[in-house]
Amino acid sequence: MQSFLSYLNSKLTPGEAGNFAWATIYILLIFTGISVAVIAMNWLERKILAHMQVRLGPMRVGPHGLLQPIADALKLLIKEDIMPAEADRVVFWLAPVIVVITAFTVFIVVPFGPTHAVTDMNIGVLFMLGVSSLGVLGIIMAGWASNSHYPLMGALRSSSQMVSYEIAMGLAVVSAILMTTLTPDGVGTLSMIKIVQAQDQQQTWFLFRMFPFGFLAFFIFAVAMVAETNRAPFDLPEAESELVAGFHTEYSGFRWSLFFLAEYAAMLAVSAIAVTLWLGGWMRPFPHWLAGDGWDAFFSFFPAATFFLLALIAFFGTVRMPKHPAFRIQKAGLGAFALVLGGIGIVLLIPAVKDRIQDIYWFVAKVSVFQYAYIWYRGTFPRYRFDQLMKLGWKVMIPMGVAVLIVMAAAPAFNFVW
Amino acid sequence: MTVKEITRKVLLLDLLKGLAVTFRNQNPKEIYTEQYPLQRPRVAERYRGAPRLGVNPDTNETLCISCDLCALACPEHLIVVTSERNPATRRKELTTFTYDLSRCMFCGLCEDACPTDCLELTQDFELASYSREGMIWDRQTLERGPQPTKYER
Amino acid sequence: MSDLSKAPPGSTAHLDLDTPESQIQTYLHHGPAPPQDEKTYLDANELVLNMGPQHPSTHGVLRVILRLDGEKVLGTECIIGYLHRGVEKIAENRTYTMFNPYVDRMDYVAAISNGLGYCEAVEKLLNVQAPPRAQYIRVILAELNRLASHMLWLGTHALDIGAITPLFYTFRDREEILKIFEKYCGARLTTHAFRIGGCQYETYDGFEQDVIKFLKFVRPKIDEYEELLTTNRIWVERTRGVGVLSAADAIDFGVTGPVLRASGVQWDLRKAQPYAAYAQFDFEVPVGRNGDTYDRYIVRIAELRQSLRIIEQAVGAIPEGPIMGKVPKIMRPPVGEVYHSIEAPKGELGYFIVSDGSTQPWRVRVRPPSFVNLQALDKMVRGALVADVVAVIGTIDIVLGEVDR
Amino acid sequence: MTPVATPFFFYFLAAIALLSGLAVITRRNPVHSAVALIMTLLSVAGLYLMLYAPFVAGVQIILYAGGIVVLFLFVIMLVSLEKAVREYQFNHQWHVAAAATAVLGGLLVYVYVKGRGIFPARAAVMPETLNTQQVSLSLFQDYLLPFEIASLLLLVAIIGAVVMAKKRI
Amino acid sequence: MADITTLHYLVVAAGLFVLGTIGVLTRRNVIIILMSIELILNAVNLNLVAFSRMYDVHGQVFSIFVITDAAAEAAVGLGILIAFFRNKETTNVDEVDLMKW
Amino acid sequence: MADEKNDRLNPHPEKPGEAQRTGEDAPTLEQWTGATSSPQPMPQGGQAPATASPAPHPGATPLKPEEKETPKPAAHAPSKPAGPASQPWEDELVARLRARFGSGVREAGSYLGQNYLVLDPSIAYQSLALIHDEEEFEYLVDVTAVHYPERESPFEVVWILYSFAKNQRIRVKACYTEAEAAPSVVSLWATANWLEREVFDMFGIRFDGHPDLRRILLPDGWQGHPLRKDYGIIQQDQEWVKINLGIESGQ
Repeated sequence: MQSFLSYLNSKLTPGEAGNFAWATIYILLIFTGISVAVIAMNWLERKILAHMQVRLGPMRVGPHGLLQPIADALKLLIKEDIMPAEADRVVFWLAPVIVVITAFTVFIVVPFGPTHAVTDMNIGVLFMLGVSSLGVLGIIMAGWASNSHYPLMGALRSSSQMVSYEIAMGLAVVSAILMTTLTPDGVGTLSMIKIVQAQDQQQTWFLFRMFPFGFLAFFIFAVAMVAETNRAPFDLPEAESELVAGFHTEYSGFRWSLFFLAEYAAMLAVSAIAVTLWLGGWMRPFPHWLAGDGWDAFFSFFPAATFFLLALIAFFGTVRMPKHPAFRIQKAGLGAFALVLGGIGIVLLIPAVKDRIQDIYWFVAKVSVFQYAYIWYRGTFPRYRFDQLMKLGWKVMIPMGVAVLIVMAAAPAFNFVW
Repeated sequence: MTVKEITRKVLLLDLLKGLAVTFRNQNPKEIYTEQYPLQRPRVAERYRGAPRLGVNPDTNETLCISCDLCALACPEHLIVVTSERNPATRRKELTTFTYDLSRCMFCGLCEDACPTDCLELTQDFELASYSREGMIWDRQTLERGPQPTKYER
Repeated sequence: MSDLSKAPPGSTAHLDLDTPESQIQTYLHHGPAPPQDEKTYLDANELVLNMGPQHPSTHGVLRVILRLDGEKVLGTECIIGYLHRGVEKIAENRTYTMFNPYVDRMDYVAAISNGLGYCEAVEKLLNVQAPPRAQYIRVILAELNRLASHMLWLGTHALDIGAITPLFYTFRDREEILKIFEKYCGARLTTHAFRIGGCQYETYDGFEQDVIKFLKFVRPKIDEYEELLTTNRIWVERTRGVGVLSAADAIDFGVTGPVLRASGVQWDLRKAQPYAAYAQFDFEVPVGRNGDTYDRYIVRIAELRQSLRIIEQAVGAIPEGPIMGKVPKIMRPPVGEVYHSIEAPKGELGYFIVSDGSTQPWRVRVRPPSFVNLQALDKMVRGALVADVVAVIGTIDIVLGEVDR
Repeated sequence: MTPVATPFFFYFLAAIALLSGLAVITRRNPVHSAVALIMTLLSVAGLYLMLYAPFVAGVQIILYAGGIVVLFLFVIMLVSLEKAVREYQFNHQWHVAAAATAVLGGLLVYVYVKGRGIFPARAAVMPETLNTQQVSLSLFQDYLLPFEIASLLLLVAIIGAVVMAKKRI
Repeated sequence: MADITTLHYLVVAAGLFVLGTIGVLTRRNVIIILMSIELILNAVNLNLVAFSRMYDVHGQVFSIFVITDAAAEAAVGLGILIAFFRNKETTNVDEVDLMKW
Repeated sequence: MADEKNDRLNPHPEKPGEAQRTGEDAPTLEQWTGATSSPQPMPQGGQAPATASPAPHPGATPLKPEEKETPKPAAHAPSKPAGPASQPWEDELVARLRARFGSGVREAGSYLGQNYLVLDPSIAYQSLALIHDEEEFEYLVDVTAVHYPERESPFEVVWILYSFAKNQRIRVKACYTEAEAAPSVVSLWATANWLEREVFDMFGIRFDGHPDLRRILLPDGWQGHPLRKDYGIIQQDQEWVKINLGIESGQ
């Protein structure tokens, strides 16, 4: 109990403080948080995509299909576990496990706030890049173990794609890390928390630092992260119109759901890296430009306002529902959901909660923007062809990354920084 | 390559244009989906759906004169009409009329052929059945419409 | 890549379970041989990929056996016939009138065009002609159907290339066309709208207004498709230079319709040998330059606009009069044979009908555009990548109901 | 940072490293060997972390597990394995191997017996927090020339690999 | 349990080294031989890092060089393997008895 | 089944109007199985009984349906409906072909404005090559066949050709016996490949020189050629059911 309370007052992450109890709690929180986020993403993706495509999306399970992801998860869990007869059993079993473990391990160093991370590693960014690059192993293994042509081709595509874009990604990340040396003391860092603190000290987001080079690095990362997570328009490894389902063609039920989970967790993870490196992590927008108590108070109402907005949308949803007796239950459910959202909003107005939730709120909000962009891309863009993808990676992204890196490295040496 | 093209390429305007289209279409007013069992589609007046044998509403007698033209017109030969001659009136009277809906392609040729407008394809489009036998409609079904078992909560 | 085709028989890695060994052998020996100068990266490892008949983007039940080197296509072999229903045999056992609904089932996304072709062929055989009003109605409906077919093509083609959203937009707009069909003749897909000698159905009240409303509705929508795709660099990269078919090759392979026109041959049966009332309308025949997938896309989009033009002209000028010509109820065309073809959305759709003077045709041959166009697939994808195969299958615009009949 | 080098973790990681190392050389299927190799590499990375060398651990994960093993798996997929798996897996050099094992084992025993005398149990403990900075300073100050040579070596290796793997250039 | 000393790490490294040596000497599959070499290099690295813990950071720097070389070696080795496999259709090292083919 | 069919065949003409509409000769529906197809006298290709009705050019005539009506058969007249006659087709192309092959060009006619040539089977390939190479008929629309079981050479292969330059369509026909093989025109038009395969599949006509003559629509193990007039669907179906399901077919 003592350690619990002492931690709350310390300005350290549980890992640094060596507080295992809190670290465990954080890990559990993050694990459940990510799982819930994946479930929410699932619903949101279907809904947003549907609305972009002038459809309604899931409507039947729960009001506006709110319970659809849970129903799907249940279905996947109780589905018969099928393993192809000619598959390599061990590797087939291991592949989704590896993918999921790597996808979740990354979140150990993600800083949701100055103290809200499991631990602050000295090599935080390196760790994230390294562990997330292990996910490709699982994909290759899945493709190979299925002993089928489509998964094998998906795995081959996936491996070369991910290895190629990792380079561009690494170059962009190094550019951002170089910007951390622009602080007065001139010492750079790889630690995720210290990177955000460096942005705080430099009174800007790295996105706007040394414009447009900071932005270019961010752009390269933003493209590479879509490619790394195998999402449209770079979803060649699972291109359903060519390779049926790519590396997870032969997977079904629970194993498939692990791939699904890992894909969305990886999307969240790379978005978290991007937010940390370029978008100021947990910092609220314009913390220095719009500084002052008044602005602080203004921005501190955002979390509650967001939930009130969501509640309002849900409420309008109930109003817009067709007047038909069959919609009664749905209407009630949606109304209840609106009430719950409003309740959360009210809770977020309590000063103690309001202050503590700020960091996490802004971080999550920024990550959500990326998630929306992911869905948006998927709804809009056609798929690249394999050689074009490689060309883009090697002939555009990597040279651009190198150029940005050179500028970033050379400009401070000549004291030419803006 | 003109300056305009270069700007378009560098600033990704072509991609942004597409993104704008999908963003615009998120407006809930654009949604086209019908929630079918709850929102009934309105089929057209001329819709060719389930067949029906018309009866005289006053006398409840069939309008069918068992001329067999529908059976002749049907490309799938799925209509079977039997009749017997009433010795009293010396007219043919319909005994059975079988319509195999599972083979029907709703071309409407039987409807066209019917001289008394007795056989017609109605606007009823829900033809699912729990068995193959349920797709073979007899005279009773054709006159009264299908009477499916209702499974309700 | 592991050479799974050499796996022992009985393993799932084997080419395909339902292919007789002989067929694979025949294919491997007699099938298209790889060009000599294209040596493989790993000589010993040629991958035989069996695409379809159950595959998301073979548009039905087409089966393509691909010989691959990595992702590069060395040769293809189409296995078709999974949807073969023997339409031509059925025709020999039906009267001329009774066969009419069956033609709708061939190219089921362009049923009206099929029916139009068949009716006109039989009319020619009977030496009658439909009255002008019927001709105009036919033109309007056929052009609407061309719009519907092209829209369906655009949606599925974009889906093949990875853009999922255009599919829903095109289906939404196609739905409006189908609603007009439904109101006109009571069916949406396999319409059976025309009869030999004219039209069975008089236009319903508000037909013209519906069509004009639709024209107004659809114009901005076509612009929207173009905004999504035409200049999108991914789309352009995916389609430009893919599946190139030169004009000479196109003629040699007998491809017709937009595929031929994209190769630069300005040939449209509506202009070259006008049928129905097409001679009275002013429209252009768009042609492409390079004969690649992008040009085919552009040509079809342009055709959408030209169809709108035709409909606009036709709907304002539907003449009064009967809709049914005087044809006998029991049709016995004189002994003889006739070939009549129309410009279906997919290309030249021809009917070769031989009459022996009885009520049933002696022989009906359908010249399906999809079947002939599909033959050029091998030519178009050789040396391309797997992703291009999907794009090219999409761009040929096949309907397996018509390929297999 | 408080010490995380609890003996349990050490033995755990060491056992995984050795057992999967054994699996690497005994598995019939190269893919299984590669999977075992990943396990070895990751546990060795864990050992590096316990030795307060996080940067090396990170490099180990990124380069070894994320790069080299992927390359291995890629090549395994390129070459046909059916025949290789069915063949006899070991050659006839058991005696050489036995000799080598004996010599090395002897060395091991000798080191273990002499061990405590030769090596101090715990010598100068480095400051842990700035490990990455130290490594980088050392790399770019003391070892700048070797670093450049290593980069050149990598370039040559890339070119060589491309030349050999491609049939014609 | 006693404190973990450098010696413990050396024993693990020696074990890995022995396993690698046995693998190189006895296996016939080129891929596995290359993997065994990686094992040996890992053993060396472990030693280097363990010693660097006692003295200076130079050991770690050196181990990074070793990792670089391992990457180069794997790339070249696998390149040779592909060239070999293309000609002989085998990955058996016993068949590599020609300098030129 | 048979009673039913007879019943269908004899609609009872209750009302006089009815009788007139259906006429006496209702469709002979027993033909729909194909197996029991009654042989019908089939005149040689295109030689229709001559009648007075002239053959108008479709497309060229104005759209006047009433005038363009074919003479309808009288209600009770059993005679065949009269059709337009086939007319001789004189053209430079025909002249050149005749000059080259003489009597090998058996007939050059025009029926309903559609030109056709009937060739001697022996010169079919040379003529087609000539038409392709020198007459600019570079587009092979279709290759198909018609089966006339009564004829001496029962398989009439039809090549439908089109010339972009002349905007002209011609049909070239040649008759073959069961034993003879038609010439393959794949070397002239690439499109003939699948079309000839389909003809082979459906009629069993072999094509000499075809690179890959296999079945195309039907599976490789299929028995018979379905578009022949003597092909029995019912028998085939019963056999299939017996072999594959082990029961008697219900057909």
